[in-house]
Amino acid sequence: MSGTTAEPAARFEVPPRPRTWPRRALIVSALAAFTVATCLPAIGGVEIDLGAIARNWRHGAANLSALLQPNWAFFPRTVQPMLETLQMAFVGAAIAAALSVPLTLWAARPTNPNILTRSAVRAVVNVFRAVPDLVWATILVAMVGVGALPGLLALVLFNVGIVVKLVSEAIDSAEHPYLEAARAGGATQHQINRTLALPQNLPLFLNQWLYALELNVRISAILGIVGAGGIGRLLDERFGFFAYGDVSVIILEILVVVLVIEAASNILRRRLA
Amino acid sequence: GTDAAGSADDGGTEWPESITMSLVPSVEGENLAEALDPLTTYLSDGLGIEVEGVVANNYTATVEALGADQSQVIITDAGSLYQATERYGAELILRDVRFGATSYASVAYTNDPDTYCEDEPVLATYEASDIELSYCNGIEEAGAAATGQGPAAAEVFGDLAGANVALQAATSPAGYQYPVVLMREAGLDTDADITQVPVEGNNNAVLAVANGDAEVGFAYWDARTTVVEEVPDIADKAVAFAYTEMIPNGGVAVTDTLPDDLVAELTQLMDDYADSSPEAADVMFELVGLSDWTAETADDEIARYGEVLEQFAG
Amino acid sequence: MSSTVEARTRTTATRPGVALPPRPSRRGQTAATAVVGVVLLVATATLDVEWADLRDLPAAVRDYGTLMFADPDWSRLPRALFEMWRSISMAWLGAMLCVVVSIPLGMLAAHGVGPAWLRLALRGLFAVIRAVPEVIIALVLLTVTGLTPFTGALALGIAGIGTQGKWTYETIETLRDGAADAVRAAGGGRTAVIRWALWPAALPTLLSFALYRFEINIRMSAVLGLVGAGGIGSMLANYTNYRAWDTVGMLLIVVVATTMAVDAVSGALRRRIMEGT
Amino acid sequence: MTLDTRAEAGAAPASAWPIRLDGVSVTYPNGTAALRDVSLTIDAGEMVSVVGLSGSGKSTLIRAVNGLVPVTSGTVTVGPYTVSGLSGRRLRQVRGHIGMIFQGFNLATRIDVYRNTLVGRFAQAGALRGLLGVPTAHDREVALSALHTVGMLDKVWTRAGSLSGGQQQRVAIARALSQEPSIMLADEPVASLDPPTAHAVMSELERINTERYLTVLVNLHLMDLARQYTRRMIGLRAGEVVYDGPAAEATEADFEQIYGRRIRPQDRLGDRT
Amino acid sequence: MTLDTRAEAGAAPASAWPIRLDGVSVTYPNGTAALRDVSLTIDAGEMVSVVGLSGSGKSTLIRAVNGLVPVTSGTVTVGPYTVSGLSGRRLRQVRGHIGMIFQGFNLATRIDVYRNTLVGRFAQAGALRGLLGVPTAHDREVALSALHTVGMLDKVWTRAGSLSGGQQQRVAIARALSQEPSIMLADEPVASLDPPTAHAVMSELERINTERYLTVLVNLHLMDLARQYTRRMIGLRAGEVVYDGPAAEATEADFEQIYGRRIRPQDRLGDRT
Ligand SMILES: Nc1ncnc2c1ncn2[C@@H]1O[C@H](COP(=O)(O)OP(=O)(O)OP(=O)(O)O)[C@@H](O)[C@H]1O
Ligand SMILES: Nc1ncnc2c1ncn2[C@@H]1O[C@H](COP(=O)(O)OP(=O)(O)OP(=O)(O)O)[C@@H](O)[C@H]1O
Ligand SMILES: [Mg+2]
Ligand SMILES: [Mg+2]
Repeated sequence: MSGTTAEPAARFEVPPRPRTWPRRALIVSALAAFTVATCLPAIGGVEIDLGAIARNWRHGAANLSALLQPNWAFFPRTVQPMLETLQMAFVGAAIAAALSVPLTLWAARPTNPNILTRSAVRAVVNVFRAVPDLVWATILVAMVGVGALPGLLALVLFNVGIVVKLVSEAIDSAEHPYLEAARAGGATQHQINRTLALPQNLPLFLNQWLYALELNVRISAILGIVGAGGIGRLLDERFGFFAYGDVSVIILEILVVVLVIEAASNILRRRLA
Repeated sequence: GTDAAGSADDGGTEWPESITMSLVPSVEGENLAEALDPLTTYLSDGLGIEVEGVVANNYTATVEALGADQSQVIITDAGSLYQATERYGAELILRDVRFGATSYASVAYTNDPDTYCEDEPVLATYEASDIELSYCNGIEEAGAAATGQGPAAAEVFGDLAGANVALQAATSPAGYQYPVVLMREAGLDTDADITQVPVEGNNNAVLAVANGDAEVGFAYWDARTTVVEEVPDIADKAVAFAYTEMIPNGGVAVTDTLPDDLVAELTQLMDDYADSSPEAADVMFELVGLSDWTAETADDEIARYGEVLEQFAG
Repeated sequence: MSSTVEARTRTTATRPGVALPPRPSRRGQTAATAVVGVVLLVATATLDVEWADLRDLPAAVRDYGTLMFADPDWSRLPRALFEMWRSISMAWLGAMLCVVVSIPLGMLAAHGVGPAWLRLALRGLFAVIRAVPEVIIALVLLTVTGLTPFTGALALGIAGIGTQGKWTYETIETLRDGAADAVRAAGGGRTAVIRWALWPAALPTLLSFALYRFEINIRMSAVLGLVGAGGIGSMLANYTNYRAWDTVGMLLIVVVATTMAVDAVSGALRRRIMEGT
Repeated sequence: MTLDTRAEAGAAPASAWPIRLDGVSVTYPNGTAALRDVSLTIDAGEMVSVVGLSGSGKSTLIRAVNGLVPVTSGTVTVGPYTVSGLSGRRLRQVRGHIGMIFQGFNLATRIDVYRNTLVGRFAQAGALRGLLGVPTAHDREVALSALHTVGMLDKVWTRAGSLSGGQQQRVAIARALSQEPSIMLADEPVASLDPPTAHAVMSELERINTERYLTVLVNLHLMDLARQYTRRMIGLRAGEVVYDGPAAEATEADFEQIYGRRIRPQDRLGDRT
Repeated sequence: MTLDTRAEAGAAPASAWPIRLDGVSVTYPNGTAALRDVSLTIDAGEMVSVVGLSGSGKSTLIRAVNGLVPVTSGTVTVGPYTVSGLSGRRLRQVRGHIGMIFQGFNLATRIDVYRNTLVGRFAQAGALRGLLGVPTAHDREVALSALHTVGMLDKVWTRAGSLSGGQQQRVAIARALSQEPSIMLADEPVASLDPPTAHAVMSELERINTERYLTVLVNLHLMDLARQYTRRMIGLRAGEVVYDGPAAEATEADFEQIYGRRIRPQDRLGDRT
């Protein structure tokens, strides 16, 4: 290359731009077509009716205001169920956290290059995740009876499914130059995962472990179905009696739990970042 | 009548173009959306306006939908009928008839007949499904068709002190409210004198008894039939030993925004529905396990149930 | 070649291990771990779990597996497929609503992107949405838009914003991205940092989260059942309650197949983006 | 490799800014004191090099100038602005006038070279244009011209992630050039480059310094380059300025000051050639 | 900076391996041909430098030697192994004997320097130890000794992410040294280092080459360093070997071959000093 003097941009010999837009256009139009199809009531889709919002938003506002009047007298009755729920949630999330580590590392491509075992783990986790919570709860009650055990099993099953899915895909999406270095040093995948991949990706895990804990408090209605009681069952009951003031108290309590977990998650993330 | 949009406002003289009817299955039923179609078609034809049917699975939601005029007709249980009339001035137009009655008993089951039965359990046939089930304390006659008439042997409830008792959600009349009322009447403190095993749903109450998680459980009549596939020897594992007082069946209520003549015509049509065709009779049975609707609404039954309800809602 | 440097005098140790600086104290960390451990032990011990019941599990799994899958009832497949499509429709619209709202908001809620007051406000909003049970959101909505699939889609969309927003800012904060520094150094504002550094780096993860939202929505039964919008989740719930195990088996097969398909599409799309086509 | 191509394509002549540091100290959150009470004045239009041992605080110094690293105490002034007190829109404005080449390149690896370069323009563009990534004809000119300068025109559609180390460094340089700044900060801009390319880049910096009258502050670990291309050299050691004077006149003693030991023949890389 | 500490603490003297490339071509998935029909033999115990323009294929060459980049055609042989056909346990074994210093350092940023260095010991760990991830006393010795060599002992508990560029490079070097390899591959190991440290590192490479009789293949972009520390120099241009001969004897013509243009006075970094 030799130096040239200033000329219009056309003088730069820019290689032709690769044609990616046809494929992109194809993908975008496929998505658009799919979206349109989901909006066609004729084939079972959703009929979007924005007018109803304009007409009836007052109903919603009235309902919301009922929910915004907590009946504090109800608070004492929530303490015991809340503690039960927290206990179950914590133990369930902890067991799930322990199980999720190997499963996640097996399900992510950088930490498990073997496509066979990787697909197998992913498939199993997908199947477990695909079964809705209510079905799990019902089946578990039928299998091991009611009580804390089915509750715990249900929570662990959901949590593992979520953590493995989200963390393994986050690991897939990131770049991991240190893995290459360890591989070049002749390390086994297990060594790499244990000493490098796990600590390096710990923030990803922590995010989802704490989310699982939060989720366990929020979905404690499931614990009601399997006979483990808890705040979710109480909430359903108050809701069934139209006691919105009581429901409001429970929601505020859950909000406190959510905020505390959120704060913990922020602190941990800051420390590990 | 056919015209008029926004008719809901004008005090019930002009007919709306369409109405929405929401239904909460009062038994754990199959997918009901399909079964609802013949009924709505029948009503649309009869009324000359569009009737849409929606199966919702939440009592509170259907009542609130009625209150917000998002649905004009609800087919639901006694508790929701009470709430709809109390909260939103809904009008009760029909009551469910199941096996010839507008009420049913909650059944007490046990896996320990030695303790809770004074006599040997006997087998009687549950007519709806032709399955033989066990009963004791003389609440049914051996070999006969079970009647499910309560109250019966209710005095045994005093014996429950110290037992593990499976109770459903506090909103459930058969699984919680009526049994608790009886236990309280028998002098038990249901928070202290028994160990509550919380369960959700009638099937799970029966299963909890069958697999030993609880000694006693309560469910509607007769929930044992639904778990026969999983527990073929359910008759041995769960014996019915008492019936509570009769609990009112649900029914049909309409909003106060509908014109009176429309309500009258709708009531008539629904009352006649079960007899309108063999298919309709089938639908009624499959739909909500009903044999019929009756226009004798017996509002006092609902009102009395409302009193029971208030004991627990506080 | 004696190209050594006299700075060696810095350490007199013959064996380097001796000159090792003391490891920084981790007392705080150890204490925190110990506290969590003890709480966990106590919580587990006081939990009334009959671990022995686990022994029955294998046999029970086999029994129920047989009930469901030995001879699935395919007679209701058409109905199942219809409900599945309805679920997919509501789930898709709900996921779109959720993602379109939560990604920009979530990005603004990330540390170092939005101003502190906005960050706090948005995180508060996400927390509130997460704390309110989905059924309550659905209940409020149904008084506005009725017992319709539209309400279902709206409820799914709004209820998901809390979680999706949280995932978004967590993803952004976990990125250690020099590219953001570079855009900032060039005088780029919030929008530029997001658009030219964070967005490209986070896109595959965000996409995977978005498709996961779609997947969750497909199965969500509580919300949709409540507003009478049906869908595969409600159908599954009904048949499970009715204990029609052979039909449940068929429905599960349908749901699992759909989940797998969504997962496969998600994987393919993410790979595309990561490889830059 | 082209050396003498002008990046002037339509560029408005920028005016240089002085840089002033007054008693600047920087301590990182983990307690490392990276700069200790550094005071410096760099006149508008000067080209100054910073040398020092690895870890002596060179990168920190550069980052403090454009506010990427907050100073613990002291003030940093560039042109008319006091960077250390600024934030928000004002800080962005100042930064728009300061081009920076990072030691670690800091490219968006999944984006192509073209748009990575344009980031230097988009950062300052209007909100919508910046968001959509539509360059004006002028932006295009400037970016392509900058790429041409570093000899990367032929890779313009390649994703930054699949470039070699040196190629990435060149794109990072092009990005800074395309900003058309008043001050150029360069953190070891030639570390990963072969000699011809290194000289091309240094000459380019020299050229914009003189022709476009730009202040240039460049970290170098090769003293020879420092002497060859800059008149003034600043020596850092453990966060303190231990030398500040003409680059060509640094004595043995100065060398010892900076590097902590006496100079040896081979320390001037290339002297044995 | 200490250089002369021996990494010998109990180390079994490694024996050098030869490297052979036979008609090796590498084409990346995006179509870039990075190596074209390269044939080379490097004898056991030789110390060879590779020079070339940025993007000429130096990194690719080094990566092909330990199989990190799969060759498109041709064979790569190191010592008794044909790397290009290996996978799994065998490949790991070979890699355990090949130390590699990466251009981009490839450290696990959230992990401390100590454990980043121990990664070099993984290949030596027995099955059980590898499973548990516990280093032996000997592993510890070797790793710390390597850190001492590069002068990073005082940062041993710092997270790699908060090190300066040069410090990261030194940790990456320590990691490779602690492998006690038979072949050392180094991809621009001194790019981010100041002259004293650069010389320290090059001397260390030279020392292990002679004392521990190790084959060393090092990419350098400074020809001076190449001439000073290696006897043989390989020049790459656009993926082809255009020079292979004594480092000290490369002529002007050779220079032109490698860099595509005639040598200029300032190309020998430091000549203008
Ligand atoms: N992962 C990759 N995918 C696609 N192309 C690549 C990849 N890595 C390198 N290349 C291309 O292959 C060619 C050789 O790259 P290589 O990294 O071997 O160069 P190098 O000689 O090490 O250059 P430098 O001195 O700049 O590090 C370059 O054109 C580069 O763009
Ligand atoms: N983000 C950080 N957090 C904590 N300490 C840091 C951080 N960045 C740098 N340091 C420390 O601050 C000191 C100065 O670092 P700096 O990056 O300024 O050095 P440098 O002169 O650029 O070195 P090099 O030539 O190796 O790049 C070093 O001791 C380094 O370990
Ligand atoms: Mg630096
Ligand atoms: Mg390279």
